[in-house]
Amino acid sequence: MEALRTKAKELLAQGEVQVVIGYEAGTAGVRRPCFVRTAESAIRLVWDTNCIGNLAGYLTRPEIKRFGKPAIVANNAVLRSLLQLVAERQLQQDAVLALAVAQDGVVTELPTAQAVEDYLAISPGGLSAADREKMEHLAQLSREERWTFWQRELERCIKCYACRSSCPMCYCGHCTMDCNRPQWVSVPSHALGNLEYHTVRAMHLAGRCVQCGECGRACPVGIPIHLLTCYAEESVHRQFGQQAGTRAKLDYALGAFRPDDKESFIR
Amino acid sequence: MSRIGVFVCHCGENIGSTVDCQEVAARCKQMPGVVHSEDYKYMCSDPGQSMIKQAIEEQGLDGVVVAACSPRMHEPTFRRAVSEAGLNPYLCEMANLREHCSWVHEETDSTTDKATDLVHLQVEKVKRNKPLQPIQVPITKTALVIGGGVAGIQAALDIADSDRKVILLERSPSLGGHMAQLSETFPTLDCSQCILTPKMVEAARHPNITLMTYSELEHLEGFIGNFKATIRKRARKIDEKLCTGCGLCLQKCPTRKISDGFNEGLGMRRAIYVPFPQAVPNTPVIDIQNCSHFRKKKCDRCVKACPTDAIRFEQQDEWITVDVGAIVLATGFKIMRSDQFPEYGYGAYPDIIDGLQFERLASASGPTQGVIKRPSDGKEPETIVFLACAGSRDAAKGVKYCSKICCMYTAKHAMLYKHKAPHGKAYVFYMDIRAAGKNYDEFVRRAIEEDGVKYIRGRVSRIYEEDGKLIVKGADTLLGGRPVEIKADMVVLATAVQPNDGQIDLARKIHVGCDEYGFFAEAHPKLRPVETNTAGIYLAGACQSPRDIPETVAQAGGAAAKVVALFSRDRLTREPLVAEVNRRPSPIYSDCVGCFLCETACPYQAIGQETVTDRDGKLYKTMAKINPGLCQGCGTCVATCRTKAIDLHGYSNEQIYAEIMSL
Amino acid sequence: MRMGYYPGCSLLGSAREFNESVRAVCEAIDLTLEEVPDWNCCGASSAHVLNHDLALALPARILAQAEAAGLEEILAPCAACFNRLASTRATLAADPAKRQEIVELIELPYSGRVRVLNVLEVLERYRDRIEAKTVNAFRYKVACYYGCLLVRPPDVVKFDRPENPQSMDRLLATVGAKPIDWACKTECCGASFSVTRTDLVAQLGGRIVADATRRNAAAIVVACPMCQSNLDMRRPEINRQLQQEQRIPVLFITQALGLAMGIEAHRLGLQRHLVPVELPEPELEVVGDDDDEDD
Amino acid sequence: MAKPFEPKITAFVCNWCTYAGADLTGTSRIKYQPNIRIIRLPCTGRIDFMLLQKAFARGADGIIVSGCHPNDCHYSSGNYHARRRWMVFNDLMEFMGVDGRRVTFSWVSAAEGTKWAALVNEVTDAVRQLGPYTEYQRLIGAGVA
Repeated sequence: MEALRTKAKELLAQGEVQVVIGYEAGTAGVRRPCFVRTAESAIRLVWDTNCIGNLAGYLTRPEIKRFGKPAIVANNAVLRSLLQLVAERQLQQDAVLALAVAQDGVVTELPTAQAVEDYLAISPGGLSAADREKMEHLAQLSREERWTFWQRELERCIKCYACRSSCPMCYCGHCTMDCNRPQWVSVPSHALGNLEYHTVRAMHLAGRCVQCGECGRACPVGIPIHLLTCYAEESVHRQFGQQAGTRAKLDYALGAFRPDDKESFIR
Repeated sequence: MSRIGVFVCHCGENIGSTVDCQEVAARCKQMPGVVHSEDYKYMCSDPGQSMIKQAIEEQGLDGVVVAACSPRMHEPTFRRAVSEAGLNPYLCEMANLREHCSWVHEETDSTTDKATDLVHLQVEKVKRNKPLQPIQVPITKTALVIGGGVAGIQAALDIADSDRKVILLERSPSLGGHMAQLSETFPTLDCSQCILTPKMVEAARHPNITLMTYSELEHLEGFIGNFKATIRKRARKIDEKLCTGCGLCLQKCPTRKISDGFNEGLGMRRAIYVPFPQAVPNTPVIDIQNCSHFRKKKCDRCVKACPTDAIRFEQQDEWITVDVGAIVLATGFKIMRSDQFPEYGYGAYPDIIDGLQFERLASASGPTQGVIKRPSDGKEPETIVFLACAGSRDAAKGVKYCSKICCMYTAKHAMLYKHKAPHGKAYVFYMDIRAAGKNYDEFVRRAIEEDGVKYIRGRVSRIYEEDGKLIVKGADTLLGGRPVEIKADMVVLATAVQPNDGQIDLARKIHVGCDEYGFFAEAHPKLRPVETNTAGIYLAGACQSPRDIPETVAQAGGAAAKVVALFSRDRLTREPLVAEVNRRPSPIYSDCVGCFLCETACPYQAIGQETVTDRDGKLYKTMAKINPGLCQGCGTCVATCRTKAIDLHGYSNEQIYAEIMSL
Repeated sequence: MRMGYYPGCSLLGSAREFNESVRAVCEAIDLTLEEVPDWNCCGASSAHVLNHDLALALPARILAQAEAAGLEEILAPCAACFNRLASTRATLAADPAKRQEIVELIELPYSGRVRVLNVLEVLERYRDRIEAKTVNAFRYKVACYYGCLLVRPPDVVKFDRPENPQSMDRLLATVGAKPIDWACKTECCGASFSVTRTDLVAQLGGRIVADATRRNAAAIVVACPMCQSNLDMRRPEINRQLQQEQRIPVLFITQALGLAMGIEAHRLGLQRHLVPVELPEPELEVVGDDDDEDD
Repeated sequence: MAKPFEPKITAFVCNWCTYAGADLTGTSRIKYQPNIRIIRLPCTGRIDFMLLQKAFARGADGIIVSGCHPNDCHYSSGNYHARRRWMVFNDLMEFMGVDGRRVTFSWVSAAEGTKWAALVNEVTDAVRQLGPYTEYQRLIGAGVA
């Protein structure tokens, strides 16, 4: 933690970055995002094992961009989101200084996308064991059981869109949900509207989701919706090989094709 | 409130027999937005069309639905009728009551219900149609012909004769291509130089043709009518304007032992050379790999010999960018090197040669002045065996397709050999003789009957050397597959015709498709053989598939006609059914967030970038922009776009949504 | 490295030296051969004359046994066995109904997982080890004789080029030999007519031996016991046919490689040959030969 | 007695191949069941997965999505992109419990009139057997479509 603070103080003092996005101690041990803009307030930065939130979402917000060049305290998920955002041209290569903090607290400065790629190559990361176990359980169920499972879960959705705003890949100014001519997705948070919204979001994240699980954590009513986007991403990985958040060069599976893609259900 | 007219057609009794047209027309009157609805026996007839026009004028309709046959049949007819009545043609839609309803269902209520639903679907769609104007695209009236063989020369001359500018691009130092290497040409045995050289000179001298030899296309961008081509003009190390082509430098050059590509490795040339005596342009080229001035920095014999001081050692390659409106691909072919299958001994034994090398031996300007001699010891061969289908029509050996010209040039080779050495024995191993052109079969019969060439129907399994003779082991299938062994002095392999070197890279540079063998893919094998799927790029000659000279010249004329037709109009009009990225007022400028996931989805590379900068030039936003000239309206980008920023005219999101909701 | 091994009847009978040399060479390149348990005759050239199902069942049973023993690949040095096993595997893979029939016949599970390799394929795979172990280079001009079963039918056997195979030439060049280009690389030696029509074998074999001798090859190298016996055992008939004493020896590829790797002649079974294996002084080294050395 | 259940089938087809194939079914007068309603699109590449959602939301019991065979696409790669989209959407529907048996993806060329008729009949019979898609339609009752 100390190394992080000294690094942040040094960067802010030299003016290399104008803001350091990191975690600070919230109430009852919770870690919440904080935006350190002066060398003195770098003391607020903390780092421990439950700094797991994905801060990359803030990088595309205009309010944060206005501060100037940011440095970001980056766990694995943040680094993967960084690469995917660079690939989708939402971030310039050198617009962000990533401070990768490994489990043991060692801070490594990663100024360029290539550096991030190499760093990630040694410690890729992915779904947590608990989520993996849930996915396995769902896969065992029959179709009808999965339908009832998701209907009972999505019933609780109140369309607060917390999942959308917490997801770093949901940076679209005008989302499909905001379309009303035509009204692609029914607006009210009833069963149909919820099913359509979450199906659309999963499909829009297929091949782009870095599986950080932030949307699941952000959901106020505790629906495991991160399983949907993670499943869509794994479907793309299994069938086409691409993996979101591994390369800074765009390799969007649904934007490309191979003449010999194998499938067995088209007649 | 929209004012839509519905016109239900009986199509004689094709529709009327199973669909109650009056009922459908009556039901349509109740649909919201429909102000006029009637049915008629033949809507596509003159009275039918005038009914529509009359209704448009009288009722002030702003949308028309014709419920009749398939739109693939009469959509243009009804859209023209509608536009003659002053309504934008893209506000007229057709409901397919014939192929998709009356012809395929029994005469029941559900069929009439289905017919009503189909009309209702189009009514909902028409309400969301927008008036569209055809896209106007300017055209640069200059053509670029890539390839200086007979195909390229013919295409260039035909286009230039229609008073259009042409740039004729050729990779090697001279025009002529493979035809210049031939001795005589079938079926008339007239010498290829005599019929080609005049055309080469005419192309070089034509006021409308700019000749660029020893140059290659580096990069191409743009679209039909508005291509921008970057051409790399390789340095000849000689100033073309000063050089008179006297040839003194050629005699003085000390480096003599370089294998001559034009003579297919049978002759030698010098470091400074002209490919063949009748080369056009007649300016020599310095081969910097072998010229000792460039290798050891000491020899300037040619500089001293040159009367007009035209040698420029320090000359560098130039990159020239030209604007062109259309491109004709005439890059020709190459003969397959057959060392891939050692069983024929090509490469192991010097006296086993391929078709082009035999042409050089038979050619008067060739290394042996037209006398057929064995490359190994220069003796005149008494027995020559010709192998047809050496690599063609056999997936294991080389390629699956038939190379079309080998049967004819093999018969010609055998005939030329018998004319030059009447006592010599010529054998031809063949599978089937394909001589389908004009006077072709008579030519082959002449070779067999008058010149005594012995044709053996069977394939050769292996050739090996024994006591100085080449033993050709084959089978004669007409005599019950009896094994045949011929002791030959020389063997000529008619190997496969393949796309020229670098053709696949060129295809990638200009985004033209290739087939599995690397030949350019034509737009439609039967109906559009000289066009490609990329608008504005045309094909001529063997680059599209193996082809002989008569067909090549005919196809070159065809490609030229397409270019001249394109250039006959000032502006190019295209169906306005193209995609468009929406625009919003500032500060958003567009729903597009510039992720460009759609860019790779477009098969026509029609999606480019548009940037918005604030007053002092700082980049504010980058957005996608679709080039209406290139977009063909497939809509893949529309479905790929997450923010629904792109929409397709004619099949917009609103229209499709309305259709679904009308069911 | 562990690999299945199917010697077949001839390698335990008339071609014992082929078996000994294969085992010796494999031991030298530390490739352990594990014989297929309770293997049976592969039906060679006689089975498919009698009954088609028998011709499939015999090899299928061998493959099934190999499968049961958990082997992935089996080496079948004899060209006839290799051909039978390979074509059976291909036929059963293409025709599930027939496979079911055969499985019922042999009463053993058969999935077709086990791959069949001939001796050249295996040796080619370990060429670098053979090169490393070469002690006295096999400096002779050799005529590589492939016969017809090793490379045909091409789409089933899928090994080398059927008309002009090069794999044995490459192997021998690795140990310093100079393979010559000659007429009868893949000509038939008369195969199983050896007993019924010995005159045919004398004629066909004679052509092969004569051509190799005329191009002054020091030895004919083969990879099939049938060819070896026709060119070696039937040499008296060949000599009578050619009215000339032909002394050119007929070696197995594994014997030639064995000699190059310094394995003594006795362990390679050279003493079992009918035409005595007397290789002349390796003349390539002494005189500056006109055709250049293979690097 | 209530009318026997007749499934409502919606079809999204590409203009150059399957629509033309359906035309050929018509010109060859091959009969098939009238439950289907065809929506024409320029290419399968244009078919957004949300169209299928809206079709179900509009009470369709079965959906057919069909276009040109791979390598036949008039726009050269529209169907390839569509295939990848369907592969992922098919997977996701299965994961979310949407009844995949009611959605049929196929390639029908402009020359396969008989295949189109057979496909429509087969799908209509299959969906008739599955009965109305009450699971999904119950949601419509709950929400304003």
